[in-house]
Amino acid sequence: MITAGVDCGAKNSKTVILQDGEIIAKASVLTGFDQKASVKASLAKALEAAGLTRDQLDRIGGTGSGQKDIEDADVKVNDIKAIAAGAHYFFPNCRTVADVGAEEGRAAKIDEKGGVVDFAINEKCAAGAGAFIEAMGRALETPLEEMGSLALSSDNSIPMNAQCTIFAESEVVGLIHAKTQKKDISKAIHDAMASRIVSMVRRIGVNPDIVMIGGVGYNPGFVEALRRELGVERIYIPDIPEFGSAVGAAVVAANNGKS
Amino acid sequence: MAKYPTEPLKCWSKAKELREKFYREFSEAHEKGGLRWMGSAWAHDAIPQGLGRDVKCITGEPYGASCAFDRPLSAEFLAATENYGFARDLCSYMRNYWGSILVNKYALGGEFPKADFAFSQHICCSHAKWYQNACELEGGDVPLFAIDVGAGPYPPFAPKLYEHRVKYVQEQLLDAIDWLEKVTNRTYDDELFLECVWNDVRSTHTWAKICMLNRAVPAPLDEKSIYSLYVFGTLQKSHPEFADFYEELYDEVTDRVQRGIAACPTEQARVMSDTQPPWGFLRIYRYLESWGAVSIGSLYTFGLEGMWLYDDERDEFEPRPMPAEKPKTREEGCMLLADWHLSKPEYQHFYHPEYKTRMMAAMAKHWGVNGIILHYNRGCEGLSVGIAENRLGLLKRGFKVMTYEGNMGDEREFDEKATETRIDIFLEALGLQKPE
Amino acid sequence: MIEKFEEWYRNRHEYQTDWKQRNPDKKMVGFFCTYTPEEIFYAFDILPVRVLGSHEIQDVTEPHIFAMFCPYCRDVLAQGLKGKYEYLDGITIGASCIHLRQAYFSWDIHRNPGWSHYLPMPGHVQSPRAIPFLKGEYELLIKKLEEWTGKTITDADLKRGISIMNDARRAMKKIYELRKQDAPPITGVESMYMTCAQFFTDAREFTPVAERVYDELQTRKLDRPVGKRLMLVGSENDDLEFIHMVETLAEREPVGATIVMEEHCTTTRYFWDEVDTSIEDPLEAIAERYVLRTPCPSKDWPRRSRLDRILQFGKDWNVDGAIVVQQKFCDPHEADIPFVRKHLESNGIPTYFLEFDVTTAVGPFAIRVEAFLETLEAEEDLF
Amino acid sequence: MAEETKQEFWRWAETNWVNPDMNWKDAEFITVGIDVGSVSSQAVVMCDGEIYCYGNRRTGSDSPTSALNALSFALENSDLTQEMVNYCIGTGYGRVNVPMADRSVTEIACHARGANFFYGPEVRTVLDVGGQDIKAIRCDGKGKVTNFLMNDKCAAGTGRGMEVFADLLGVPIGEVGDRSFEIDGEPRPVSSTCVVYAKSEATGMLRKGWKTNEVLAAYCAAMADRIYSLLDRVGVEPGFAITGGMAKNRGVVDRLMIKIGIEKMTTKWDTQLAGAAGAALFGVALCKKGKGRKVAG
Ligand SMILES: Nc1ncnc2c1ncn2[C@@H]1O[C@H](COP(=O)(O)OP(=O)(O)O)[C@@H](O)[C@H]1O
Ligand SMILES: Nc1ncnc2c1ncn2[C@@H]1O[C@H](COP(=O)(O)OP(=O)(O)O)[C@@H](O)[C@H]1O
Ligand code: SF4
Ligand code: SF4
Ligand code: SF4
Repeated sequence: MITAGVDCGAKNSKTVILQDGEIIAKASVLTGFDQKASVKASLAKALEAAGLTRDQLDRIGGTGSGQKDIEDADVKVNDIKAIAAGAHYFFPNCRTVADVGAEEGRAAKIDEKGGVVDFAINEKCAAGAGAFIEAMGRALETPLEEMGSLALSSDNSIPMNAQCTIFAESEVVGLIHAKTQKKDISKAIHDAMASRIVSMVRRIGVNPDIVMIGGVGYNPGFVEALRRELGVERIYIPDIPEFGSAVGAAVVAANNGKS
Repeated sequence: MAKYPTEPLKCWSKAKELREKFYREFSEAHEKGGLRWMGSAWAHDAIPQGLGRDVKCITGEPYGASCAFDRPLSAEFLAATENYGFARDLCSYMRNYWGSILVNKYALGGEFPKADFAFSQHICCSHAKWYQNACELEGGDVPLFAIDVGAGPYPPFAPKLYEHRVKYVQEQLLDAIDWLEKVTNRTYDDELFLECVWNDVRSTHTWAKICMLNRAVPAPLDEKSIYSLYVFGTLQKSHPEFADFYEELYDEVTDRVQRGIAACPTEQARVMSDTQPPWGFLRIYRYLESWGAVSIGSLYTFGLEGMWLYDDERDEFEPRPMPAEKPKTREEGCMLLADWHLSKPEYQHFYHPEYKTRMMAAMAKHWGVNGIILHYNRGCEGLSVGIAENRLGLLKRGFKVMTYEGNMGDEREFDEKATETRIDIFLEALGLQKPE
Repeated sequence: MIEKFEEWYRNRHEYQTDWKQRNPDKKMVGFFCTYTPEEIFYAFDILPVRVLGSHEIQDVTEPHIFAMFCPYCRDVLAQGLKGKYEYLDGITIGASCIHLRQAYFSWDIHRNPGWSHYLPMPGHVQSPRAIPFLKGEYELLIKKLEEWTGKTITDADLKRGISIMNDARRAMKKIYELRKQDAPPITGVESMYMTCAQFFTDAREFTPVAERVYDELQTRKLDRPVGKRLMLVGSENDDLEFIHMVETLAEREPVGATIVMEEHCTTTRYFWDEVDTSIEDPLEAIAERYVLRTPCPSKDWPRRSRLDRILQFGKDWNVDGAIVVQQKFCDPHEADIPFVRKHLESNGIPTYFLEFDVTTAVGPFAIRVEAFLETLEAEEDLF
Repeated sequence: MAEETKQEFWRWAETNWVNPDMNWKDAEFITVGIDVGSVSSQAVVMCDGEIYCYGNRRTGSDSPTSALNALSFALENSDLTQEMVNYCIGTGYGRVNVPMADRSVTEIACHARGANFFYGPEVRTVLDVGGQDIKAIRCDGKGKVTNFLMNDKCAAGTGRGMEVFADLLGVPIGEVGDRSFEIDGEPRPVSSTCVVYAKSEATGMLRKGWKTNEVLAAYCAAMADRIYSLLDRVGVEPGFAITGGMAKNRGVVDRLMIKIGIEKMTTKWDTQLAGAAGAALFGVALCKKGKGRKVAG
């Protein structure tokens, strides 16, 4: 059984190809203005990497905010189901999963089979997702990739008051003016965002085996802040966090729609 | 995939007429030499009715809801209150109401009909303030009397009904009558009053009985229709025509149950909701039905203007029996009103969310509900107070619960798309299939 | 001596745990709203302590209180959920706004210390029926306390409780009188430390300190410009960071101010009114006090009686302007604020409105306050 | 597939100017106003209350440098030196960090005073839309503030948002206004002016095949709505002037004016300078009261 999972996210369109439960290929391309095209591109890239053709796939599962533009999808997998299945694939013991992407944070409580029990989505204000750290990175004149490690090097905690990305930006500028060390500011930024995600996760309840997926999983500063805020031993993160939803979609497709 | 027979309610058009007549009578009251009063839908409306049959009222909550149906108009009202300096997060019925006064537009056409006096009850932080401010906005010369009913929980949520608690309410009601005579220079008609008290008891009791019928599978009534029917209790419980109408309705729904008539022919799963819906978006209930899920009601639609008693031992939730005999004196009338309404299910959570959780759990059990949908209603702190604890309590009891944020009367705070997504995920979790 | 208040405030948990050690056989009850009859608890020799927030961003209340309830009640609940008050023996609330009730409810469900009591407090305080009703509720409370403590109390005990509270109130009022001076010997921050400290310290330990402070203040001179005399009006507000910001503006900016008076439930609304000891029945006297005190707006109807008291304060303390404070989502005050502002403005007291959250965004607030102060500038130097 | 845009479309022109027919040496009082805003910094130099020269630059990541840059940019083409300045006032978001300032005044007071100078004493309502603030100010005939409101917590509808947006669409910020009118039929405003969500909303619209100009129009309209609701709360008294950078964006301004339904006043000056000009004018008043610095020569 070979299936593909396609996750059309706000920032990246990701595809993974699953053969009998093994990931044999993956690809990620920027989601541009033409969502359909980027989806096709990422699927094509993945197929190429796997050395397969479209018709060798038994089924394609589509998910993500741009789901409707995944024309090849045989199975539509809603975002929550996808993150649940994805987390379950990587960590079968997982009971709570948080997905932090570019513009959305989601969390789901799942059962031993990877089915959704309860879920939360961070609504309204955008200040609780990857884009937040990106914006702050610009204000700090620090590349996104370094933000996290920078934060880790600080053990001061300065509270950030502003909820709004933009005001946070000027608060950051204010902190710079006040000659606050970059690393401390960076930590403040990650802590602030983590506490927002944590509030969301707490809404559905925190289990010890908590998994995080989504590209922000690459950000060690955020992951550490999240761990601290949740007060857990560790947070389980797949080595390819941004593909979590895509994997989930592929898994659901393999089970023909059932998680 | 229709599974059950369905047919429209026979008394639907009559309901419509009654509603329109009610609002019309209010605006025309003066031409007919009558009086107009404004107040909460939860008020003991039998009290002012003792002033005469030509006394007409408008109740703020259903009025606020009618504003919300007309979104552009509502937007105008809300903007007006914000510009006056009121915060955006206040009760959205209240803001629509104040807006109508400020803009001087009656949601049902024409100028806003000024009231001669205001008579309300008070339990959430806003009830009395609502009319205090309305009186001020209507020129400052409109007198207000409000009854505080925050006298504590009703058995079984309190060991017993303490005498000083009922007396507190009863005596305020008696004071209100004297006050009414003073501000209207009318002599109070106790006969008429006692008749109205009985109508109140009759309609609130009958409404509860009607809701009991919705235990049947398939449900004879869906909540979207229930909204248009329960409203009479909020307009004027003590109105003879409304009490009679509920008795008619009871017979018709009984007949539907006997003949197995469904409100939603595709009923596969049953849900119950909580707090007022986002009135401008009732189509979400149709969306539920497209999945084969019917909302059979809520503690809100059942217990706001329906009178029930919750039985702890049997974990049962049943209509409160009518008193053996009618009250004979003003004092008895006020005592009955006070006691009767203190048992209102929608009052109990003001003293602890746990009480509401127990009633909701009983409801979910006896009405055969598969899932519970809680509206985190930013428009009404009164009914949403403690709702997050209700969620936790219901989850703990093993129910499937979904929540969504919105606002009953301020469309800016409801995100329809996001809500539909939540519904999708929830109904899938209930094992339903998304309609093609 | 005056530093004592700040010291208490900053170490409130230490004080309270220490008090427990000093009084091993006595109970401590946390209360959530100023409508709690502390007199009755003192009569039982129980220490009533008001639960306050900590002004830290937190993420533990999300499952219990949803978005549109006031940050203060959230902050208060967070203290409980984070286990900051584990030393309490009981909790209680004299029914106030329904926001704060939620903090109490959730605390009761998830952190019940073993005893809890919800005290219905009449909303119709302008009705003659309120006092008898409240007295009835007090009787129930007393019964419950008697069962809990195994003590029975007499009128003498109640009278003792009354004088304990009245003494504390009188001591604070005397100090408030001094704030009328052209150069107040005490800043708004210091005064707020005092009133906040009184919430949780044993009044019998607090009052002597307050009296000593009063004596010291007779001769105290502060070498700081008074600037504009401001009054705070509105929601609960123990945001010392904000008050500090206002009173230190002058150090950075050409304009400055001193908070000389407040009308909110952290200070005057809470302690200003005393129990009338001329009333025979002490329980009735206590009930009367809580019914007749300056009300929380949600109880202030049909007449809006607060307005005159606010204006009187403004005049007597000779304020140049008032900052009208509202906790985000605070419905009780939101319903009053437009009228409070109108009343003050039409009586020659300019107002500026600020909406508070758990933490103050000091920067954005500073600019507003400064600009407000600039509008109060009499000297036309700039023009 | 769109690559991340390299070019920075939000960059608006940095400008400086010296009044050719004015000689600073004749001046009794030379005053400077420096407005360090969240996005831009301006320095305005006045000789006895008339603008002699100015500089307008983007704010860097620290105020003192930004203030210095703005001032030296202003003095670039003049032989006037800092030493000759009798009074300097700092204003704007970084006002306390203006090294050469003798005192600071809030931008609210300065914009009111500046508007009074730019537009004349009839000004009663001033709207300043800057990088992250929207300020609605009421003032008297002298330009003294009587009442004001600011947006808080949420930066939706501010200049910074417009920058993010221009960048996303690859439209130079200076062209946003005009292009937003090169459409047939006014589109429905976007539902959220949240800087962040506006981005995804715009992306969504482009995906739906909207034309860039239509998206611009929809966003400008939403901004106008947002700004209007704030203005509405202080109430607009005729004698209405707009200061700050957003005044240059007719896509927002013209739509706003339609809602307000009165004429807006006009000026020959760069509206972004209003705050600094107001500050410089306060300096003049202070000098006249003998509060200025004595300087050599
Ligand atoms: N190497 C990295 N270091 C830190 N953060 C990263 C890294 N790579 C991606 N991210 C974060 O992940 C986000 C994109 O995650 P993704 O799950 O792809 O979003 P979406 O699914 O919404 O497109 C970016 O906003 C960025 O913040
Ligand atoms: N030439 C221009 N055309 C259109 N918009 C402009 C122009 N110049 C500046 N802006 C807008 O004005 C904003 C900056 O306004 P400004 O008043 O300088 O902010 P601040 O004073 O807060 O630094 C920019 O974010 C941009 O949106
Ligand atoms: S502008 Fe800021 S506060 Fe407003 S919605 Fe966007 S991110 Fe949130
Ligand atoms: S908030 Fe709710 S309970 Fe209170 S007055 Fe409004 S609608 Fe009624
Ligand atoms: S601030 Fe307002 S809402 Fe909050 S507890 Fe106090 S009165 Fe209630």
